[in-house]
Amino acid sequence: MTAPPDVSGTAAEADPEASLKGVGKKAIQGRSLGQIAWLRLKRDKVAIGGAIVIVLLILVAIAALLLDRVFDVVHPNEFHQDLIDTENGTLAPLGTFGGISGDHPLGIEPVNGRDILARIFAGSWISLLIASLATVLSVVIGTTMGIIAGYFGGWVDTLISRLMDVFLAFPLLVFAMALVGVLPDTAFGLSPEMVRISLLIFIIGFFNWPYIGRIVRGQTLSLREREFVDAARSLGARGPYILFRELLPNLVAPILVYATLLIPTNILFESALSFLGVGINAPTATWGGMLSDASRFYTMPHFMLWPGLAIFVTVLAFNLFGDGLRDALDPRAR
Amino acid sequence: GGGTSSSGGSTGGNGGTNTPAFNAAMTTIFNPSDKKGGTVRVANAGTWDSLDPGETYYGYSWNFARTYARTLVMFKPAPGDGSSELVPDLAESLGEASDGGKTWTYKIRKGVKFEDGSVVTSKDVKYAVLRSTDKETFPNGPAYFEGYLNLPEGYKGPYKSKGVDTNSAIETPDDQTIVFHLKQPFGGFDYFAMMPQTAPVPEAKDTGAKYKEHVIATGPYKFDKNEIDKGFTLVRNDQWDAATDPNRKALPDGYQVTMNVNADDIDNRVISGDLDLDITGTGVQPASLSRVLGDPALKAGADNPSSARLWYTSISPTVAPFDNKACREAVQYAVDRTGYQTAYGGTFSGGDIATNLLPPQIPGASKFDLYPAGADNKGDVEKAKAKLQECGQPNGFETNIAYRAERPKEKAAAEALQQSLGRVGIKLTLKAFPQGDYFSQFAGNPPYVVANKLGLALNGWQADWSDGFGFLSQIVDSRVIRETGGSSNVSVRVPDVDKMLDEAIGETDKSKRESDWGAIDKRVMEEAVILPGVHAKALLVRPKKLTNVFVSAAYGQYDYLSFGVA
Amino acid sequence: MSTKTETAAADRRLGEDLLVATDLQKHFPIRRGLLQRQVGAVQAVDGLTFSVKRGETLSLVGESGCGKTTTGRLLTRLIEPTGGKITLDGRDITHLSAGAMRPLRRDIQMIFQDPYGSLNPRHTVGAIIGAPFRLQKVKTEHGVKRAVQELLELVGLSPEHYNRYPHEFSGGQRQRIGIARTLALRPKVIVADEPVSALDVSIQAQVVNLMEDLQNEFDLTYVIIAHDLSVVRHVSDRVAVMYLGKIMELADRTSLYERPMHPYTVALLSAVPIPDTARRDNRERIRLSGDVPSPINPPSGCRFHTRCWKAQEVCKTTEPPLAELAPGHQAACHFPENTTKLTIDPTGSAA
Amino acid sequence: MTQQEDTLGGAATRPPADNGAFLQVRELRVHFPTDDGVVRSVDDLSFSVARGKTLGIVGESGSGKSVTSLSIMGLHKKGTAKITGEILLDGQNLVGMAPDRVRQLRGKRMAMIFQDPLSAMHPFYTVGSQIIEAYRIHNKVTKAVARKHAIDLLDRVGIPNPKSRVDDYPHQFSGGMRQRAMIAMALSCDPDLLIADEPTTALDVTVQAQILDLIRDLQAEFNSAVVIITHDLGVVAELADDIMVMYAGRAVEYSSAADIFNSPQHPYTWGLLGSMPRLDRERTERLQPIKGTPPSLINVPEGCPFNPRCAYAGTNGDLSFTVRPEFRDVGGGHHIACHLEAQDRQRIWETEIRPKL
Amino acid sequence: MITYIIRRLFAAIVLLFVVSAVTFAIFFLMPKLVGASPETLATRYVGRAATADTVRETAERLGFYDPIYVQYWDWAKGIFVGADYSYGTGVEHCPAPCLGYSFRNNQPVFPDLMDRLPVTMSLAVGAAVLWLLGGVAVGTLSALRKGTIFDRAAMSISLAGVSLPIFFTGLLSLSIFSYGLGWTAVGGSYVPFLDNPGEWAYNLLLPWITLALLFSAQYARLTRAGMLETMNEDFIRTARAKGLTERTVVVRHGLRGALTPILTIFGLDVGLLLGGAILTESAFSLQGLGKYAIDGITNYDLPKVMGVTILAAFFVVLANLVVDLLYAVVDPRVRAK
Ligand SMILES: Nc1ncnc2c1ncn2[C@@H]1O[C@H](COP(=O)(O)OP(=O)(O)OP(=O)(O)O)[C@@H](O)[C@H]1O
Ligand SMILES: Nc1ncnc2c1ncn2[C@@H]1O[C@H](COP(=O)(O)OP(=O)(O)OP(=O)(O)O)[C@@H](O)[C@H]1O
Ligand SMILES: [Mg+2]
Ligand SMILES: [Mg+2]
Ligand code: NI
Repeated sequence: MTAPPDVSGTAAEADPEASLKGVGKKAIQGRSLGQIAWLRLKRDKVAIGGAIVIVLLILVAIAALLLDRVFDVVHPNEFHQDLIDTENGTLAPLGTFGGISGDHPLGIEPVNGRDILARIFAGSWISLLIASLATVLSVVIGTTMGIIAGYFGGWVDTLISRLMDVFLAFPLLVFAMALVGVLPDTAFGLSPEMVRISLLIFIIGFFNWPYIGRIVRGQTLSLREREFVDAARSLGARGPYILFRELLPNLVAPILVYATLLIPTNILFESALSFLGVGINAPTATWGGMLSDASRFYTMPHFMLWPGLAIFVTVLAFNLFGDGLRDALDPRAR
Repeated sequence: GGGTSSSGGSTGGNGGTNTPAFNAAMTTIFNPSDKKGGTVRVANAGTWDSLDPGETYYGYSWNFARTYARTLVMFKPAPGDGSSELVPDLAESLGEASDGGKTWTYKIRKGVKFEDGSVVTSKDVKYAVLRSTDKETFPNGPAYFEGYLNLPEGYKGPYKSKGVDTNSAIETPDDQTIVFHLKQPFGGFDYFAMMPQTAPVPEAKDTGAKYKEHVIATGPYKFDKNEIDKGFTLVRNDQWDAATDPNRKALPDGYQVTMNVNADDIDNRVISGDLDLDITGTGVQPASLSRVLGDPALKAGADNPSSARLWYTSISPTVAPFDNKACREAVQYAVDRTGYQTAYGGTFSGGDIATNLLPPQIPGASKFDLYPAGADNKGDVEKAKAKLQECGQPNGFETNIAYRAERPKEKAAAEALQQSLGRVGIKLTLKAFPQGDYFSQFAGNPPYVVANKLGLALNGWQADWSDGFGFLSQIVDSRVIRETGGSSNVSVRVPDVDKMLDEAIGETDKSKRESDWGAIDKRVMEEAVILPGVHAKALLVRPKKLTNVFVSAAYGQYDYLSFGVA
Repeated sequence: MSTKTETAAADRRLGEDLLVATDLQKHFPIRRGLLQRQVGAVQAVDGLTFSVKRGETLSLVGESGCGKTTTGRLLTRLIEPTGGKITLDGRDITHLSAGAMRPLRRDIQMIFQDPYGSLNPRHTVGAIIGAPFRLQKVKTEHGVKRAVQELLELVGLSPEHYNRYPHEFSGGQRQRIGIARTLALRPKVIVADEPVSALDVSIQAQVVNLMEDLQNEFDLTYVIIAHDLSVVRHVSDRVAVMYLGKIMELADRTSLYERPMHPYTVALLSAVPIPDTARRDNRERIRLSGDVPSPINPPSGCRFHTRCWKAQEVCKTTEPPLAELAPGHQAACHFPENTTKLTIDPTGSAA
Repeated sequence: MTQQEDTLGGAATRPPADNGAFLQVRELRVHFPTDDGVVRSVDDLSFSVARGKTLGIVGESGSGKSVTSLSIMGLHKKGTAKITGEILLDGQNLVGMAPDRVRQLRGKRMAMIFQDPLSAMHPFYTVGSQIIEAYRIHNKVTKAVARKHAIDLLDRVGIPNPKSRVDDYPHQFSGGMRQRAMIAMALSCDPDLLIADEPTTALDVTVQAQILDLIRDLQAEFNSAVVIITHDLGVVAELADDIMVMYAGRAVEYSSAADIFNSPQHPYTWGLLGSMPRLDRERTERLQPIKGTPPSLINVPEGCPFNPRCAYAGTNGDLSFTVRPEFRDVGGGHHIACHLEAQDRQRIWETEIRPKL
Repeated sequence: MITYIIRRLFAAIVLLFVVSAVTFAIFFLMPKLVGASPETLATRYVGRAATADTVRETAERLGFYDPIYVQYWDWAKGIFVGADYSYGTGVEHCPAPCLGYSFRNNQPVFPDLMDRLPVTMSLAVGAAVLWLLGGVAVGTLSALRKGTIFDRAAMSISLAGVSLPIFFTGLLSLSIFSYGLGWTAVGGSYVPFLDNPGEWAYNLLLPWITLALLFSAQYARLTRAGMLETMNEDFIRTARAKGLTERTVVVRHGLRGALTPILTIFGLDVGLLLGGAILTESAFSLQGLGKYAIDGITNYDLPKVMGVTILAAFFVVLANLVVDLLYAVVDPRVRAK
């Protein structure tokens, strides 16, 4: 669905010499890239805000996994049908704003009265896991393929480019539905749930790589003309060294930008699959699954509001942090 | 019009009412009128299985097909229970049985014509029935005729078995008379004659699988534009003669039908009056449910009929520990019936809590409850635990429950079962399967069920007509179970029941037969292989701009034949 | 034969050819069409023959696009020659595979034109200069870091710069980093592609001096590519003037600057702006008209004839060979200047 | 040579300024506030150029040459630069003038040629359309008229076959032709002031010579004031009437071209002259670079900015390290900013520097 | 240029072959993994009351007993030579390019696709124009006001658009704007452009906006990044030096330069959308290719699925080609190569 941005790492920046003369004299002692990035990041309040939210989200996800699965104190699947309007048959939560109460701060789901907060909480880890791992998968495959296509050119490029076309043109939903319908429950000693999660990660990640592949390829095409590549070759560097040690670090910025855009896409993809009945198995909560459930009750917007908000906050945090990180990692940016 | 005299419960001079009230069109005609003209606007969230009367099997389709196709007999277009009565349509009278119920004879009315002006003869009816037995060409239709007619061995319909003498099955001694010969006596043959498969098809105009693109009409309407899977319009058939048809008023000038419309969208449009009818008649979507029921004005514009459908859960005795009856009974006791009901949409949209198989409108059905669930219907946890003890699983056990991925209600029901059975330690894992392969590969495939421990499977069944045979024969007869998959009976493998079924079918005495159905119901429930859920009801939004609106109990939805446009 | 004069390297082992190019060619194909048929070629380098002696500095000069960089990349085998032969220290390296070439890369190294582009902006100086050690698996006595820091000192940078990034350095410092990297492997030959043209005059002088010092210290052989004739005069022992992929003139420094034979060389020398206002108005200049023709479709005969003020019919039809017109002085021209005696003084210099 | 007379009677300590000159820059300061501190790119710079005259500005990279020219043109990005002082163009002060009014002057009264003609021209538009665009902003004429004008201009700057080349894209031109097209664009509205920022740095010597000739000829024809910026002393020697040498955002020496080459007075100028190999001199064994690197413009050294690199910094006690030398006239319109005594300068130049050049 | 196009089209055919073959394989080989036999596959298409005989015959008719490559070949043959289909009382010839007949309702697939294409096209193109204009405008403004409240707000709000699934926003906006306020057309209304352009646009307005919302965030971000870079280019300085107004500088010089990479992605997105905007069409009841695809998938109607797949792949390829050609139009430097 989404598109490969041809984002070059260097956005606005002053004359590179400016930094040269500015920093050159003052900071004599060496700083690693990590240190520099960290120094810059620290100054970027917005990015730090994003990072804090991400860390919080991860903590929440871990907490959710522990509290729900190990200690069983969250009850995301527990019904509260006594709080549902069965009398009139509307099956809507009793009370205002979707049944908000002390026990259920974000209200409850219609029909079964499950606590929305508990479900958002319990669903956080799966949603984040799928979104991030699928993104990582796309990025890894896309980067590898793109960099190889861009660097070697010729028939390798043609082959990979057309392969990207195949993947782009491929009816992903057909594949998803066909695959999910027939896959065994347990494989490689994983629980059915983990099998399903891995499957979704695989499908979502595996089919999104061409976007990132295209960007990386484009950037590589221009990067490989840079003289430092020749320099490495003249020192006797082999292909993999050039690809992954010389070129890859220079591709981080566009990849980051795209990866942060890919995260919401992937969360929504999971939700679309849920909507079509091939998502994570019920009753396990995921944000995408909640959205897809909520779409049947769009007359009760509170149901959608909270998972939507959770996704939005995640997306925003990742994007803000990604932008900041990109700027920080760019040694030339200032 | 002759056949519209209303049966009991009607009010008002014309046998109808104009006052909007909840369920106002259940037993009376709402907004009665004889005004002609206008177009009825219809939408379908999905598509027809087929518009060809020879191969359609959807209830709404049978209801609607009466506008363009005339069958030998039909359900009477009358409000409420009156609609269960069969009346002659193309035939002059109901079927005459002879040979102990093995031979059935009908006389075709004189003067009935196809839309092209040619006269309808008994040969056209015979041809129609015979072609419908070609299940390769017409896969979707019911298969009663090939099952019951005394067709020659290996007969494959008129296309493949050209020139084969079929008089052993159907005879047409003259243009008016048609005689059906059955392999075994069958008392309810008039129900067969009611099916759209008996709507005449002129052999010369038959185009096989393509006939659905242009069905040759005998009813008051014929196809104008027909785009398969997108929509069609019906216009008046000028060859239809009201004099030959006591049942139809044919008030509107036509019907305009759109398919593949978003279901929520249909609700919104019906509520706003932009659209007259959601033709599937299965009730509003959850989003509109709360809207309609929450707003007294909207609620007054709604009806809540029940249909002869049971939503239930099969309990597979082939999957351990359900091979132990006590374990099955534990499930019966443990289940929270209101939870199940709510999952399906509550009292209005889901239905009434079922404690037995047969829906109440089926003659012979009587409500009984072998596994009392307490006053609040929340289940008898103590009893269930005791049963678990009895079956040797005092701490409960784990099993799987199958449902159709595309059906949110089944998902909700599975979740509800998971909750309520969890109370006694029965842990359910939910398994969603694509509905297209649900019976053929998964829940209806016995080896798969065993291999994957699908102890429970959500299921639903609606009678083809309100009759114990129509309801029970496909879901409790162990002989319909196909080991290769694809049968609708998943869990009932009781030799007693098979025997009782055979006896009931052969029983000619109607009341005896009806009480037999009730006995079978009880016998199956004793085995605890089916966990009844709800007897379905649907919340329908009454068409705002139509007249003569009433619910036909036979179809469990509005009668699509009698509408007029206000 | 060598007219080596004032340069101090008396102790250098001169004389034997270290790097020899024979009829070297590089045509970049231009492909079009369904099957990517080749429809033409950029004749970037078209038949270069020259040799570089151990310890000397040979410069290649010429206008932009005449094939200097391509030659440099051919010599270091970064690209595959279309034709001709290259030998390094007697060994034919013309078509060696990347793998076979790898060990030889220790002997021949390249300094790149662009001090900004030739250093990976995401690597620290330490990583950049350390790369040759790792890539060639060179054993170092005190570890790579020490070796790198020694190199940094050698080229006049502070060892503390080890962990810093190229963007923190000035152009001159960057070029030093590049030089340090090439020195890591102690090569015999360094091909330097415009090593100072991106630098400021004051920095340029620093780098030039550094290169000279290193040559003395490590007995290096240089092939220097440049277009600044003043710098070339300063650094080289012999100079080759290129035009459109061919050598027009090849001579030792003094002879070339004092007695240029090819009209193109004459024009080049006369076009150099002289920082002396006194000469402004009385300088005799040769102004070439027009631009350099396209190397896709070079002119027939003598490639310079389209811009040459001495061109005659024969120049359009016959290509003049590169012939030794004076001892150690080769030129490819039908009507060379200065063959017998110095007639004009293109630089206006009194010397 | 032009302003000398005018400034003679004026404040001797004030930098060369000519009240009648077309462009006058007075005490220009351009500072960029950045994260690391304020970059003083240009500090207290004054000069002027009259019509028909050429001023050459030299100095090494980062000395503030381009910043100066961009300030005159008003091309600094909004909000990035703090500009103070006065820039008088034909008497109007450009500093603080409404941006839109400056815009109207750009292109028409003052124009600029940039260093790299390939990146300075829009790659997606034809050369012709870019010239036409420039012309039509300031002249209400039809496209056809403007096109004719563009072809004329291309012809004037020596593009062969201008009628067809006018529809070429920049990348289809060779480097020299691009620079000529740039010049044609700059000249499209007959500007009174032409600023050329390193117009030939990207070009070959033979082409450079052509371009320098062209600028000279056109200046004579249009009688415009020209500022040429470069770090190649050879180029200014060919073109300029006066030369200003900049170091670290300040002028360190300002004089007629001849004086700069024949009797330079500032150690930095000496360094520049000494570090370049010259074809017109005997080849020297070693070049004499200025030691060290240019200073950070954020932490400009105390005293004379050149002191860390200057061989004579200590000769006047610690004056060089504490007191910023004044930019003053040392006679004959020759301005320098140096603490060295006149006779010391003379002596050093005569005995130490000149012989080595 | 022509030969280039021909070469690309040739590659496209190979691509279509690969995509269709893989789809075909998935369709048949996946069920095999869980032990489906030809009969089980055929059971999908025989209705509720089929006998074993019927199942076998159906499997026979649909060719399920043949090896998969034979089945694929039979299907692929239809594209070039057409196919015959026996409908019982006769045989119909489906002329090339024949993408087969639906397993469910026996309708030839190709005319159906052509019938639905205009709907999807209207949807995709209209939405694309909207999101391009919106995204580019917001992105440009953000870039010009980098770091301001506007910039941050615009970027954040646009992300909200990405965070909500279209099946939700579609329904919600319908219920608010169409049924609630009556401003926009109700779902399922579509009038061909040629019949009544005004109605066409009015009916599609809401789907366009909803779909555009989903995409514009990305374009806003891309435009912003591109503009930030382009506005630093030397040629922008040149444009200013000419005395151009800021507007002209931004629009004619800045945007023009920044748009090229956006164009690539845009072409791709539109290409993908043309293959079916599945969720949008479902939400708004539009009878387009996406809905068709979903029907095909949920009904295991292989020929439909194959048809849409091929068509979608075709559009992706076409979009790629068009983008590459457009590049040459937009960027004269590319033309030279
Ligand atoms: N990879 C390539 N493919 C096609 N043509 C090329 C390639 N590399 C160089 N050329 C062409 O070969 C010719 C010579 O290029 P080269 O870079 O060697 O020139 P140069 O003398 O180094 O010029 P400059 O002084 O600008 O660096 C040029 O016309 C150039 O366009
Ligand atoms: N926008 C800016 N922000 C911060 N510093 C700047 C900016 N523009 C220029 N500078 C700094 O001002 C100083 C002068 O730059 P300027 O471009 O004028 O140098 P120059 O003399 O033209 O050099 P060159 O010969 O390399 O073109 C440099 O140190 C530069 O880094
Ligand atoms: Mg070069
Ligand atoms: Mg500059
Ligand atoms: Ni003067």
